[in-house]
Amino acid sequence: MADTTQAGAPAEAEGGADGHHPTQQEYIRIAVVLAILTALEVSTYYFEFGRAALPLLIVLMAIKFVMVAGFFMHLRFDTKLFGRFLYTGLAWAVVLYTLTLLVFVVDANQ
Amino acid sequence: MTVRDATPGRRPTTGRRARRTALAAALALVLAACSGEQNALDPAGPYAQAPHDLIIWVFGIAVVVFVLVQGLILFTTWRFRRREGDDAIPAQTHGNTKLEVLWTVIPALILAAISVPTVQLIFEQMDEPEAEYLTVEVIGHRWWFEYYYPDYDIYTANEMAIPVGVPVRLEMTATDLARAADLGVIHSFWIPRLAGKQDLVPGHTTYLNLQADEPGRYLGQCAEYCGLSHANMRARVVALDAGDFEAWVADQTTPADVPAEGTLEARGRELFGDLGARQACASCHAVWEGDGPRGPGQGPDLTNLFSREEFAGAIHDLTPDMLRAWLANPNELKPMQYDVNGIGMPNLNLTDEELDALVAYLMTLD
Amino acid sequence: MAMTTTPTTGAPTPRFRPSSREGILSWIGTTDHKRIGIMYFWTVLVFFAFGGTQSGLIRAQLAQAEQSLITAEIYNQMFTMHGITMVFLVVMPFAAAFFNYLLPLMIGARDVAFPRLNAFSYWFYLFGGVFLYSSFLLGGAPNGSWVGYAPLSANAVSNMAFYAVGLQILGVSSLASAINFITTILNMRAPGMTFMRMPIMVWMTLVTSFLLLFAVPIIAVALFMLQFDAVFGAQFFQPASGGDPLLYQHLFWLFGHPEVYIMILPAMGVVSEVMPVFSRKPLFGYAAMAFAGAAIGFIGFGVWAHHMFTSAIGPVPRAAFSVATMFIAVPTGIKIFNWVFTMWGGKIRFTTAMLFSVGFVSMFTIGGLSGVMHAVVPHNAQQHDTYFVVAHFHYVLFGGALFGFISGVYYWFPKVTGKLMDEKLGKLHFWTWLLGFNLTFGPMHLSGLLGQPRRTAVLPEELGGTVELYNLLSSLGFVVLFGSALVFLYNLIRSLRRGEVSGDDPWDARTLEWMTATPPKPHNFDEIPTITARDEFWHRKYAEDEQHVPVPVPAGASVDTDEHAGHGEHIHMPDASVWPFIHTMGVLPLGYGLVYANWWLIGAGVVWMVAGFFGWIIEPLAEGDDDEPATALAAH
Amino acid sequence: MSVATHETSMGLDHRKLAMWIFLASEFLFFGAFVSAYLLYLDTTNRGPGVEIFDIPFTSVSSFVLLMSSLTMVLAHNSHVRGDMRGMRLWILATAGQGMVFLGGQVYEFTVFFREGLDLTQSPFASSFFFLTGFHGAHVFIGVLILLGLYSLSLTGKVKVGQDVKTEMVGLYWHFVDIIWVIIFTVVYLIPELRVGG
Repeated sequence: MADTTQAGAPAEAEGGADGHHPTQQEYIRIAVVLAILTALEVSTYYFEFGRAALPLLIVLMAIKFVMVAGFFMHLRFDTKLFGRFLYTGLAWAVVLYTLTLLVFVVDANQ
Repeated sequence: MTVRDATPGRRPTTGRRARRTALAAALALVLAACSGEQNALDPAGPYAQAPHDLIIWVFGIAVVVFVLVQGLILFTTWRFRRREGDDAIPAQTHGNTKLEVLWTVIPALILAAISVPTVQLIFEQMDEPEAEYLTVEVIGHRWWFEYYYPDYDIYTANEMAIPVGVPVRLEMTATDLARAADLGVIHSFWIPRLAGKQDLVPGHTTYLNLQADEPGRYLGQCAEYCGLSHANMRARVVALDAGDFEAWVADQTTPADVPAEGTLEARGRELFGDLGARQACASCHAVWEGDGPRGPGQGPDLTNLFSREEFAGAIHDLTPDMLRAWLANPNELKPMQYDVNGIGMPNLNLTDEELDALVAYLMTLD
Repeated sequence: MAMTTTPTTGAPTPRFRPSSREGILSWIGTTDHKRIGIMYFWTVLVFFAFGGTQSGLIRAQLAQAEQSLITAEIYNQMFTMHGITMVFLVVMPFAAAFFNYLLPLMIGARDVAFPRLNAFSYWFYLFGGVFLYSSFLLGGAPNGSWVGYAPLSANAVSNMAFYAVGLQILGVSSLASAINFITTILNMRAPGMTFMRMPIMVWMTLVTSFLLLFAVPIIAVALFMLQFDAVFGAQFFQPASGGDPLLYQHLFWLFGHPEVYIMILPAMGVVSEVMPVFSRKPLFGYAAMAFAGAAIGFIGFGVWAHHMFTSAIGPVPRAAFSVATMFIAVPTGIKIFNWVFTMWGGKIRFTTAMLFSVGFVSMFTIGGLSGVMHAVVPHNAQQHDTYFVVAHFHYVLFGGALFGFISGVYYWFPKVTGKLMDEKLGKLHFWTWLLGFNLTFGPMHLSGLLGQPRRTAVLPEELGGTVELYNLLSSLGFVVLFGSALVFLYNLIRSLRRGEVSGDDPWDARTLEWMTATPPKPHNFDEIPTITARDEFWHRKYAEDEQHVPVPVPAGASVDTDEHAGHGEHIHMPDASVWPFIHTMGVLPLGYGLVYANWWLIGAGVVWMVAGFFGWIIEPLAEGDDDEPATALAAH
Repeated sequence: MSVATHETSMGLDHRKLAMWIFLASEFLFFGAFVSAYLLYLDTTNRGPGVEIFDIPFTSVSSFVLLMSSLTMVLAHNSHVRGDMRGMRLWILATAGQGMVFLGGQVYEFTVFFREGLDLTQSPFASSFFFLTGFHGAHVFIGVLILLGLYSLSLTGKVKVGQDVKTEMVGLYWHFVDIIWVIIFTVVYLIPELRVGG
């Protein structure tokens, strides 16, 4: 955790960063990109991607996740601490539940 | 109420035990000398002995650490107590990196040393025994253990007979789902002197190895809370010499006799199969008379009932009087939930005449 | 404890707000973290009496073999409620009582970040407890043990729906507190209070809150599943349709193991405050203490399956979790040695508070050592679910957590009330408590290894006379503990009524909370202090001379307590609000609706809570405010 | 922007900080549901399995939810610029899309019920309904909050310059959206690969 104190605070204050927020047009452009990515995802249902399908879906999911979090939730413009919370929570969940499911998998293979 | 097997005396000293440290011997003296037959500190077979030896060693380390730390606490509090009228302010030390590294590294090394044999033994204990072994299937019911010997097609309950000196591998699960009238829950099979416990989980098969070095009656009980009568779910392992075990198998694989017509026993057999409007005994309890294949019932198999010493989850001695009391009102001898959700034995409101006949018949099943 | 009766002058209050600072309404509407902390404390004492009574019945039943003082059904309800009560209604909220009272004082803040959410947490806790206990009047209390393993608990016949819903309510309370405290610690430290200057108690609050933050949602899911299995026929843990009881165990212990540290870390924080003060030395190895606490929290998440060593898991996970478990002993050991070396070279004053802290270190060590023995998996199979385990976790939670908290009560009682607790009675309390505790739980190590399983309604005669003797000793120990608890209660009430007046700083303490008035005013500090050092207060009282020997600073030179009275009038504090209380009451119909599958009750509860929440958000935090909480809390 | 910034030790608004902390814990909540779902993927108890999903239909409702994030951020953007009319309009649009998504979910559940998939059918069914249902509950709460925000802005409780309030609602709403991004892939599309292949 950051040892941030009074001294370092104003630089990260949201008021200062406000000017960098995207404009309406930029938000719409981001949404269009998200729409295209979603279309790509759905296409795996209609077309045969073979072995590439699974990694493709996961990558697309990750990109969408990061875009919504980064732009719509302003993570890119806000203090890094917020992003740390979000990704710590996510990583913690992924690690714990992967371990849990691994216990089931390991035992099933015995 | 339960009368224990009256031979708790001293067991012969094996070579392994002789090699125990003085510390372990002292501990054993305190604990084992006055032990019962369900004593985890008095192992009677290799699958209980190995963990025991390991824990004695770990316990020794724990005792040393205990003495050092508590000694340090006592010494510090005595040495640095404030004396009357002493208002001086002690040196304001904030820490000492060397010391702190020391008490990080040393415990870590000790723990690493403990973890190596621990991990080895985990795999050894869970692997199939190397020698030829006997398989027994264990099924946990509320609230009794059922045993099935696939090699011999034997069903029995509460008391498991095993041959001395032969590894036994238990294949365990909770209530067979096909007859899930008692809504299978988790149990745990535990005979402390022969092996540690292992849970019986519905939908899973778990395994436990055990072996008895000496003939005897080894006590245990369900160790995973399983509802109302969890305390009354006992288990016994009866270890028999090779010859005795063969005789036991022969006895268990012989069909039950059919009593002669007109006797009280025959009347009992009739009632066993048909109680009119009331639920018949036979709807839950199997008595195999050699007709067709054997199969399990909802309740314990009664073909060789009187070959067992205890009944009702092995909490009561199996005597005609106890059996009669049980049939008259099972809930009084063991709390069950037949009226709530059909678990356990119902009160069939038997008349004195019916009780006499049923007890007489059941006594023929040995 | 005593009420603070300093009136705050302010704008006239509207009808809905309780304006008085006395009477029941003032407590229902309070948003003052100190008063909420006091409410937590008294509620904890009540539930402790309940949980203690249950353990008394358990010990009475097991005092002799084959007894049937109470039926098996009642016994099963007793040990289940004892566990639930002590874990969720006593130890956890006991920690919350300390956090609430002390956190803002220790970091130099006027209140927590969200005062009304804080009240909400308390009311959720209280109603959760009331809800759980109402089950006694509604057909029977939960009877499936505090772990509530499925499928036993996922059965419509069990009383475990109350367990599932009740714990869910308590979980909401904990989660709200956790968010509140983390925000407070990150955001509301006084100027100069860097992370490495925070008292260890604050560190432990932070770590505990993070543990709650990540653990509570997991059990929430497990409980929802259990609840829907039991009441609405879901199939999560029903083996007949392929459901896996192990999933419940994993989810429960993914929460349950961090929960162990949620209970012990706050007590470690208390001890880390008490020991330096009565040794007149700073805490030894501050940084190691802080990071060991964080490490315990972190590793504590990775060892959950060690509660399942005898369950249906294979050798690989058993080995992995065994090794992980062993290494959690390393940071714990660091803490123990650091405490001892805090005393080393000091001038130890054996007040009751100090005695309980030393008792904590000593007893907790025993619990830690038996914990290492559990990690030896092959023998864990002998110890698991026996009285050996019961002994182990009572040495951790009673010998650990409760000793620590009681130490904290003796230590901070003068801060809260302005009066000292009686030391003679306190010492009587300590020595009887220590004796009773060891007499109760010490023999359980032995009876467990001799074959006595836990959660059994009868003590079988076949276990032998030695086991019977140990059980009798345990039951006698309970009697001693009971008497000792009465001494404590008497001491509390007597000291409250006519205890010796303590003054602002009776212990020559080191941290910020002792720098302000005793008892503190509603706004805590007339002026928020600027922090220049760890142990700020100590450094204001003592300076080092040329030989680095600490010498007292002349009185009044820098001690800032009450000189600026009257300064506080323009300090803007949040007003009282009854909305958290009103909002929270809706959880009762909702809860009963979920237990009885009654959609009308569920609907009523939801509407009630939504309406209450609406009332909450449209009411300004303080009158005349534009509901910007930070503005309201600002000094000017 | 907010007066709060100068008063706190990290220069952050309490409410935003608290919201992010809360969202971090929500991952553990949804993660448990996802794990149960993955564990029980094949445990259908002779009832319907993943082949029952209507991917085109769910794609449309997923798309609606994704676009509601756009209108949400536009609402915040309007609020920042002091355009309260625009803010209200976009808030209503967001709530409307949320309701469309919920309507889609109700329809989907109804169809599944008719085809024999209900909560009590199998562990698979239970975990599917739990995961998507609890997400739906989050959307429902989000819609309530949006409507609350709308009405409060009408009564003047939410004013120009208090765009932190809209931002807070937005954070929650976007979070619910990114959870659906995960659910849509992990629950619907990936298992469907096996059916197709």
